[in-house]
Amino acid sequence: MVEIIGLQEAAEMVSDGATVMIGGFIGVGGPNSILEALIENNVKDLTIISNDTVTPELGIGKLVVNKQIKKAIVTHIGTNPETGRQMNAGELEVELVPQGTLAERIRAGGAGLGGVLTKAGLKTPVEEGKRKLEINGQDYLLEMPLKADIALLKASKADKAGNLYYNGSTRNFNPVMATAAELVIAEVDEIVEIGEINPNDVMTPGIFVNFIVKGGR
Amino acid sequence: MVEIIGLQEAAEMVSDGATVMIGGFIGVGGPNSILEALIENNVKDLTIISNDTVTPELGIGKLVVNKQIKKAIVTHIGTNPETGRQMNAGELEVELVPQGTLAERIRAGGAGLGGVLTKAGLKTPVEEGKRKLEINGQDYLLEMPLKADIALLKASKADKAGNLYYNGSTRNFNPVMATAAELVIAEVDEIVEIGEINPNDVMTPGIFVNFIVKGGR
Amino acid sequence: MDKAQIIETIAKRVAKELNKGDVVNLGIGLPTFVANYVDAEMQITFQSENGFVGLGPAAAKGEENPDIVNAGGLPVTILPGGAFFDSSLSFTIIRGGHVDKTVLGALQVDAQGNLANWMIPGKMVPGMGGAMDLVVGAKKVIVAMEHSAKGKPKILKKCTLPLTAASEVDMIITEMAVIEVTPEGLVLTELGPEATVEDVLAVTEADLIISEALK
Amino acid sequence: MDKAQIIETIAKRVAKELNKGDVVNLGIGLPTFVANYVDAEMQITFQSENGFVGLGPAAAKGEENPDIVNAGGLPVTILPGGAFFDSSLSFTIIRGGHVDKTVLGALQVDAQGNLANWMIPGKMVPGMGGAMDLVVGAKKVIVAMEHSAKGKPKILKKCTLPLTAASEVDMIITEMAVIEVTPEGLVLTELGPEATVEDVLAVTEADLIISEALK
Repeated sequence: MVEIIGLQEAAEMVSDGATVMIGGFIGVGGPNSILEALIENNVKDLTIISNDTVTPELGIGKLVVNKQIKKAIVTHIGTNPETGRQMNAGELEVELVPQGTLAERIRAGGAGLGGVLTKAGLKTPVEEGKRKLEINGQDYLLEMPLKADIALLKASKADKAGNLYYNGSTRNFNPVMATAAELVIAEVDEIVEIGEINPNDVMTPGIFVNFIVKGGR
Repeated sequence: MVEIIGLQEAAEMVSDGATVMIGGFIGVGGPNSILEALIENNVKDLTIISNDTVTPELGIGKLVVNKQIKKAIVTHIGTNPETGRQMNAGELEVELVPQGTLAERIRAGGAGLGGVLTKAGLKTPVEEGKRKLEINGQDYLLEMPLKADIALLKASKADKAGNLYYNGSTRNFNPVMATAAELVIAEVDEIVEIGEINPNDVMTPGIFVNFIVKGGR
Repeated sequence: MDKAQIIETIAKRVAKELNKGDVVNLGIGLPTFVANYVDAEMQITFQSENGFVGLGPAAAKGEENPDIVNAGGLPVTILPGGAFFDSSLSFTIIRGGHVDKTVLGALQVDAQGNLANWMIPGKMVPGMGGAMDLVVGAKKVIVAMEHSAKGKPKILKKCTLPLTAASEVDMIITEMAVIEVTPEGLVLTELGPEATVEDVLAVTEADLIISEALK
Repeated sequence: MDKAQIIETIAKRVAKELNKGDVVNLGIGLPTFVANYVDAEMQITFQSENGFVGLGPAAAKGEENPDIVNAGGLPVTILPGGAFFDSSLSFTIIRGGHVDKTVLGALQVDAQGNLANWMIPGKMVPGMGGAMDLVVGAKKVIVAMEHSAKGKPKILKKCTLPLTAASEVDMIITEMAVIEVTPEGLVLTELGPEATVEDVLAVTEADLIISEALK
């Protein structure tokens, strides 16, 4: 039971202090129009879960520059110098996570799994404070599931049942994030009638999606 | 680098004693033509990993009737009375696994994860002999990854790069199995030119597939 | 009641438990009939664990598509707005709490909400299929079954058969009764069309708390 | 050698390590150039961790598709036979051992095959991106980098920077040398076009075993 709403309505669903998953990879496949509306709203103290903090001029990057983020759980901040500056100045907490581990932690949150057992990060700063398990003679890190209050996604196409379709490399973290948040809002380039996306080709089933917003591409 | 081969050639790649993942759900989405060829070959002592043992008249079910299976790791044997009979007679070892756990164990095998942490099976016979972990005050079973020597899959369509596309409910375990075996053979209804499957719509990328066989649908 | 009436009584009552927009998984057998008593404006989405949402009615004779079957392997249809996926996403939906209600049969269910429905040691071992994941993952677990097996209670103080899951059942719906599983024990909240409290107690081994409404 | 010659020398030599049909992930920066020296008949498939296989050349000016970018966010192309997927499948490919070779830069690499390439505490913390998964998961890990940083060795007895992974590097290729990581230590197996054994030793802190062929 998906509903089509406006950008401002979508932005208003994000409260101060919320934990927000945001799709995209350096902004590609990111809900950049909703993020613009969040900047206008000036919602504060967000914890974001995302691949990266983009560049200072776009999407998440602008939220960083505008000091709306309290904590960022990301794999990479190299494309946005302002994130590094705020981190070093103690203004922004950054938890760096290996990219595959981030995908699995979100997936575990959405799939009802108790955690992720991976070798990525062993004998590096990533393992600090974490449980290690020996399984069949090999060490694995136990990484915790991630969930969010809200997921802001970007899809190329949605049908009116909320089924999503992603073009090219815009898919990235969007499908796993759709499974792991209380409320899921998808910004889309195009809204089509039910039936225009073949049920075989649906990438995120509409049951995961609460709201659709026509974006600004 | 995928190669198109014949049914008999495919069957010959399965050796006595091999561990074989077999796609399908009560035979739907199962590589039933390759399995027919396996019956002709009369390869023995197989360990199969599959959702179920189908019916005595089809695919895996016929392998059971023909006593070619030593061990079955499956979620359900109710549709094939012969499996239950052989199990009770001590002729066939059956490891019953919850269906979601089976999918995750195969996925973990293919994704380089150390195991699966799930609540499914807690306080049931499924937990016997397994490690339990308390994570954030909740118990989880640690289930081990599964890998195989060979995966026999069924897809509706393959292009000549080995990219696979599944229609309807034939997808089931095929995509995860494609990631978890040393050698992957896909029986397909149709072989098309590269480009005829949109790269967005590929469900199993060709890098996972070694051989394609035109099946008998 | 004959068999058909029993099924109808149970399925109709289960249908009332579904809320608008729910995602629901119906087990094989009796639970399947629940779909017959859900009307379209409820916008219920049925999930089929072999890999889709939008499960529709059985396929009409001659119009079966061998690529579209339900979890029992029978030819069915997919409704507009439905979507197919693999087993991994199917159980992400199930285990991850994205199914609002799961309706299953039982061999035994007990006062702690324990469920046994997948094996009778030495006699019948069909396997659990997706049941263990469904019962652990769904937000609400409804057992839909005949109240007793030829007069032998199935609602017990304690299950004697190997469990499917512990303390996961929320509600039991039979042709004779609606019973809620609460921390205080089983509460009898409704009677079937032909049953009295005494009838129910006679074929129920577990202690029942009789709700105020029935007194 | 000027910068361009250094890059060409390293990239060409890395390309020789690739076998027909390999699935290869190239890191951002110098490793990207390896693709320029691989010809089509090698049937190499490049993997892009943001979500596809079949990574092709950079998009031509005016023909950029904003929906198709590489892991550096730059517009690229996808070759015929390629496929897009999500981050979850992308790292199933990477972590699960389905990438034959990964080629990455390094800040430091040491005699045990330890790699440091993601942070200089207090100075530069870009994050690890997909590097930790790639190094742990790929069948063969090739470090491709300039041999030294302004004369300061990068190939050390022991890394001093925080690690990306321990004991995962298999081979180091620089403009001066090809070095294999073995249980016995680092083995110098080849020299760059303008380098002598003495040149290499002068800018390498780790002990090097000189292979027979170079003696």
